[in-house]
Amino acid sequence: MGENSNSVLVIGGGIAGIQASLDLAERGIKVELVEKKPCIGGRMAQLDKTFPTNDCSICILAPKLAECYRHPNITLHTLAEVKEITGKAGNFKAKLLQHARYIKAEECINCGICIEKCPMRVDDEFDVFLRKRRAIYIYFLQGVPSIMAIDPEKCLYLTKDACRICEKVCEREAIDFEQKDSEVNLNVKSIIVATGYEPFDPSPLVNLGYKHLPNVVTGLEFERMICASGPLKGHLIRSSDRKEPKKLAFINCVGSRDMKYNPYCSSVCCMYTTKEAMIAYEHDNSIQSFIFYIDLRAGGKGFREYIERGQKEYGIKYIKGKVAKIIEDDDKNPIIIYEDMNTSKMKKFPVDLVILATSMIPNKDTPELANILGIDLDKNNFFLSNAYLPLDSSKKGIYICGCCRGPMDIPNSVIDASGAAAKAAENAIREG
Amino acid sequence: MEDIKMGVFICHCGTNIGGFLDVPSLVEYAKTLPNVTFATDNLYSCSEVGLSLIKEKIEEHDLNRVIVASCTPRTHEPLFRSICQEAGLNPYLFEMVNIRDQCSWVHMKETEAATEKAKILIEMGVAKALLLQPLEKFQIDINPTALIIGGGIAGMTAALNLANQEFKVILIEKEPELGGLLRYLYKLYPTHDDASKVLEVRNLVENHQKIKVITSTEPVKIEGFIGNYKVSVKRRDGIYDIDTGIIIVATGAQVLKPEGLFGYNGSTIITQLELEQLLKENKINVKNIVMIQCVGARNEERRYCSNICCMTALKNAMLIKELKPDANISIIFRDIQTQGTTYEEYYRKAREKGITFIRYIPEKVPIVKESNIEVYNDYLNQDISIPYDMIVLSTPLIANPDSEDLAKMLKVPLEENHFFLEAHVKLRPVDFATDGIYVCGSAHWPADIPEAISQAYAAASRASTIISKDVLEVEGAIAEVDEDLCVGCGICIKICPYNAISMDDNGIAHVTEASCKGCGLCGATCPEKAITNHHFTTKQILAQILASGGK
Amino acid sequence: MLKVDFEFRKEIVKDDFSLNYCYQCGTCSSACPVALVTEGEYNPRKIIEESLLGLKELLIKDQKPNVWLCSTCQMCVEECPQNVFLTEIFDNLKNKIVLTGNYPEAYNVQGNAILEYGLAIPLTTPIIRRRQQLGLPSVESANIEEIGKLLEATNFEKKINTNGYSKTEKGGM
Amino acid sequence: MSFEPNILGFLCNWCSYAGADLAGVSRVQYPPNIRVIRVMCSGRVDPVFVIEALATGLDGVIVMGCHLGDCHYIDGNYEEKMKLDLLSKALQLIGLSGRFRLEWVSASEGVRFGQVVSEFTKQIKNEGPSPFSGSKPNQKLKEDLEAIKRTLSDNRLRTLVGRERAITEFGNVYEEIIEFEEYEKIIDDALNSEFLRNKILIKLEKEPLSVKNLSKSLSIESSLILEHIVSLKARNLIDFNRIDGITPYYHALKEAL
Repeated sequence: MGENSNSVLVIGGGIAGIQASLDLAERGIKVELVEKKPCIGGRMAQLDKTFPTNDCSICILAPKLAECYRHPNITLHTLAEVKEITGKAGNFKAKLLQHARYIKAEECINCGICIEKCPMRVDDEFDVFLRKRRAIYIYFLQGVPSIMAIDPEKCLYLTKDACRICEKVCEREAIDFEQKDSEVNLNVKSIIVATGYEPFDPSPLVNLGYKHLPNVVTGLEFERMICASGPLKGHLIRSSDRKEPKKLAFINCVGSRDMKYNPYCSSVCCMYTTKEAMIAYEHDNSIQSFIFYIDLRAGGKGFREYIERGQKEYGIKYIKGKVAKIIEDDDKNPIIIYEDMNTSKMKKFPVDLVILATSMIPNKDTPELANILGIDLDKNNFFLSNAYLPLDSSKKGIYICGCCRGPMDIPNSVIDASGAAAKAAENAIREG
Repeated sequence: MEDIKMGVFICHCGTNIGGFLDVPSLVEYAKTLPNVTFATDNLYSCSEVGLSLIKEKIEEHDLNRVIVASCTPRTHEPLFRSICQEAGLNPYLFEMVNIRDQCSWVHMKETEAATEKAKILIEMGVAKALLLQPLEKFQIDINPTALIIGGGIAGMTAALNLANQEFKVILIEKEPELGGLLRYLYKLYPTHDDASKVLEVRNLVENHQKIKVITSTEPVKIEGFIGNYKVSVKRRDGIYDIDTGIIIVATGAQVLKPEGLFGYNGSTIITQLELEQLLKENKINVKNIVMIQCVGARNEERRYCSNICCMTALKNAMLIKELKPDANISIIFRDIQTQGTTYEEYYRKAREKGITFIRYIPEKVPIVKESNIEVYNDYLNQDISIPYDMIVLSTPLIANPDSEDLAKMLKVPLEENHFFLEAHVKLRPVDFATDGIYVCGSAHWPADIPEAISQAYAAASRASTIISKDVLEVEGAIAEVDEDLCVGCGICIKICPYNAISMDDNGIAHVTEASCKGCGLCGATCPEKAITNHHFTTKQILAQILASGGK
Repeated sequence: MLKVDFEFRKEIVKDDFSLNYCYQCGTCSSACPVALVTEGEYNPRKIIEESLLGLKELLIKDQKPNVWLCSTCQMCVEECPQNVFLTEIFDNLKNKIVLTGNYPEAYNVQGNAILEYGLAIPLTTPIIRRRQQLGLPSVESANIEEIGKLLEATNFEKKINTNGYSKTEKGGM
Repeated sequence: MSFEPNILGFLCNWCSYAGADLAGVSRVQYPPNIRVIRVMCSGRVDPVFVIEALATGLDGVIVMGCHLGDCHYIDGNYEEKMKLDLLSKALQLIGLSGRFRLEWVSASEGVRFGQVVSEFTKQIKNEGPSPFSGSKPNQKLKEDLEAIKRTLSDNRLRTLVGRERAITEFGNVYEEIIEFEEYEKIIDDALNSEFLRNKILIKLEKEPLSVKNLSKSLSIESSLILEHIVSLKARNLIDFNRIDGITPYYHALKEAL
């Protein structure tokens, strides 16, 4: 690598990082796209559909993944992390840690024979632990690059010096246990940070029963449950008795707008619970959904109309009020205790499945990355941005976009990403 | 007709195909098909060895059609096409047959039937390949100029970014000066900076060498296509033409004047925008102030939420509190829209300042009496009465009335509330389906200053992907109108999602190559069957159909 | 029709500022055990909303909902996402009510017990016997004199009704 | 031997073909009766393609595209739906609608792709072999199918269906929006009359016939036949052939197929 006359480092291969990279690449600027996971795609790849159009998420994302992979101006660094940044705007030096994939990328054809034979079963992170994958795996079926990776923490050979079955069965001899973690050094003019978010773990809110009550799940878990390529193959059943739930309750603001957890609003939950309720109804018209909310936030284009449609066409009931307590009956049906504000009476409301709309929180390693980049965080640990220069970080030449600077939906992440690309291009040209 | 020599390469894909299909028999079968002069199998067609074999055989046998039967064209067609090109063959003379994802992998237990199916798939490929034609990618010259319509904060931000990227920018504004709605604001949320401070960007724009600002000017006619638009603008002294590569629409929106609503009178019952003026002039001298949200929004006539009025009300309420700490301010609202980190914190701060929030429901809207407002309080299920000296109505941003004309000129759509409709709500939020035209700010949807700024940068980025190129290469597999058959009914023009078809002076439809994406919609719909969709021609598809029946 | 009274709200806020933060999400009522058993007749959220609007008549005169039903279990405070100290606010409201004299009779009984024994619940013979049966240590009686001084300093005796609560009648069993 | 139908599928590149790929990667197993033609958008599938496929003796045809709203080309699949709804109606007239289906399959629905193909294969097995395959194709039905093909090739219906969305959603040149139901009725009427005209035309291409002959062989009232004869003559598609006694005979002006 070494010589980069005019390039930009993009950190994070979710939709924001992808959009920023594609814009820059089309603009004629070389891009070094760094992604921690084995494939690009990010959170959007985990979603079943997207509001307010109910577009199938992977359907609209996949062409972008392929474009990113093929673009001559984009170099993908998957399974890589930024470890050190020195220099200043116009002349940054980046040191990446390239984790070994243990796969010869040019040989692997994603045929999956190795997966079949691998004896190690591991919780699948992409499917939010709802199913097992193997120690050799493709991060997700439509993932890009569409090649395997070996999980060094789980692989029998790499941990216990046994097995090597994958090596024997691979017809392409694509397994390479000799690969080592390595260092990649890059010179770049500007940096775009697009590291996204992670979902809040609602376990501390014990009264809501997450992890204690089997039929209380999170929004992201529900996305995977209902997704046709997810662990249930799109057949919505609940884990306690494998029955099809007919009555769903969605609890908004779980961990959000809450001074004890995350004081901010996560921006997307009112909309995505509506979407999830709609998809559930589309799967099974006998499903009825109830959405508990504090304020129904639907300010985006077509959002209000979307909620109206949810009410009229999908029979979704919106109930004003936050839920503090969920218990269950003998059949493990969750019972929601809430105040019906129309009558001020307390209700015990049994449902079949509860979906918690958990907050978006900054990635765990955001503070570390902020340190490496030398940029500031806000009080919630998102990257700090300025109201009237929303894409600028606290350091010249480094731009932030998407959910790493605060919760936002996909269109806003895309807008941010393109915007950050414009800023990075401006910087690259002016400092060049 | 040219002498067709076809080469067929059948991939084992290791055992992925070879393990389930009888590949040698497929090769033998291929050899029996018309014009196949060469057929072979390949362990891995996509490997270096496989690819050089294809190249070698093209040269050796002088092949002018190539078929690879292997995996999916969605991932591998570009690779094989580029190999054909390297061997001197037009890449459109390549055809791919998917016998893995479509055959071996999905019929793993039926080797015989699957092999028979693979034969038919190959035969269909051959049938199509016989009719393939070389196509050329079109090259369009790009005028590296950006025209921005609208000189508010969005238009100015986009102009400045593009100019700083060293593109030539022309910024036209209907009003005599730049600044848009920002000119009428007092302080901005969430920082309470003076609007005039943010407006300082005006100087940078006006003095930038690369930016030409033309005020008191409106477009009257727009022609052309990506890279080559011609925009006629009207000024006081006549009509001028502007040549530009791209167009950014940043025409903003208007604040609804609530005539006839809640006793609006412009003195004691005013709008938030009018309140900004009073604040600017420090003319607030009343104690009880009530703000009503969603005035003229979220109703039958205007179903949408205007997104920015809650924050505006919170801001103005807090500013009043700063000036007059003993003022009693109530905000009658439906849902407080303060998404995200900063805005939610801002809402909490407003509560901290002692502002009273009262929720109402649309079935029972507040009633304005002489000195008090009566409203049904949803939280207590009771009517309550709030005294007032002044009422401030939060009205939505509404689309500019001239959006419709502009949309017609640009041939881009508006949504039901007359805001501009982007190409794709999720992934192309600032693009139009028509290439080379972009939108940002409140022309697209009510946006506050930070949002308008982000969008402006985004539009600038999208625009720069075009005007940074000298020439734009466009796909060869596009539509073409047979002028002899076209009767000028105009149906194709209406249904083309990309406005790629237009009527020429003779009443004949004409495809703008630069805009066509090759979806084929026009060809399947044309009543006269006057449109050829290259690479997916009717003849080619009929040949595939015929071959698919098997023998 | 109920009138919003900004001045009364300010009075309540002066006692406890956290009232301002409430955004009426209903978490408190959802968490409240008393709300559940009284089927919403007692409703902490409504008391807060009435406080925010300064609805003195409902809060002080009608006492709807009845603030005295709060069991001070603190579940609402525990769950409140905006850190509103509901029970503090309720205590302050109770104090305001007491000044009007319009409070439940039971508090007179308790108040007088405190005056007399320094305990809200006097040590009756059955309690003492039960403690002995369970092997619990005996309870030391409070220092009446010191308590008396405190109560005097806070004007306690004037705030509650002591008429008809003779010291000899009730105590000393 | 059991009947193994030949089924043709048109798949759009972006959703359904991707869904089929996913079925492959996931090793979803389905019957090998389907052969696929990839098109960029389901909107490329001219209804005539489906008819041609049935006419060649294929037992079933399925068109798959992105779910409504998901189209890679904005709304190509809406336009396609209009066209294929008309096709379904047309096929219903001759009892062949069971051999055709339109489905929306997304890129994440690999399993569903397999299910749809399996179901459709089963459906076609129930339908039995194509009336146009084998040694004795059904000639009468073939004529009817030819009439359907001409009906959907002719510009009258293509024009109507091509304008359907424009007129029902955005208004006609006078900016009046015609209700969808009303427009559908216009299309239905056009379909029925064009189908009958084409049937008459095909008969007359073979031999000169009188109104009475036509009425008998098509089992349709002679007054209706006469109406169409007049209009076909006005359009210069047929002419007097001879007068037999007092009965006029007509023949087609174009060559028979």
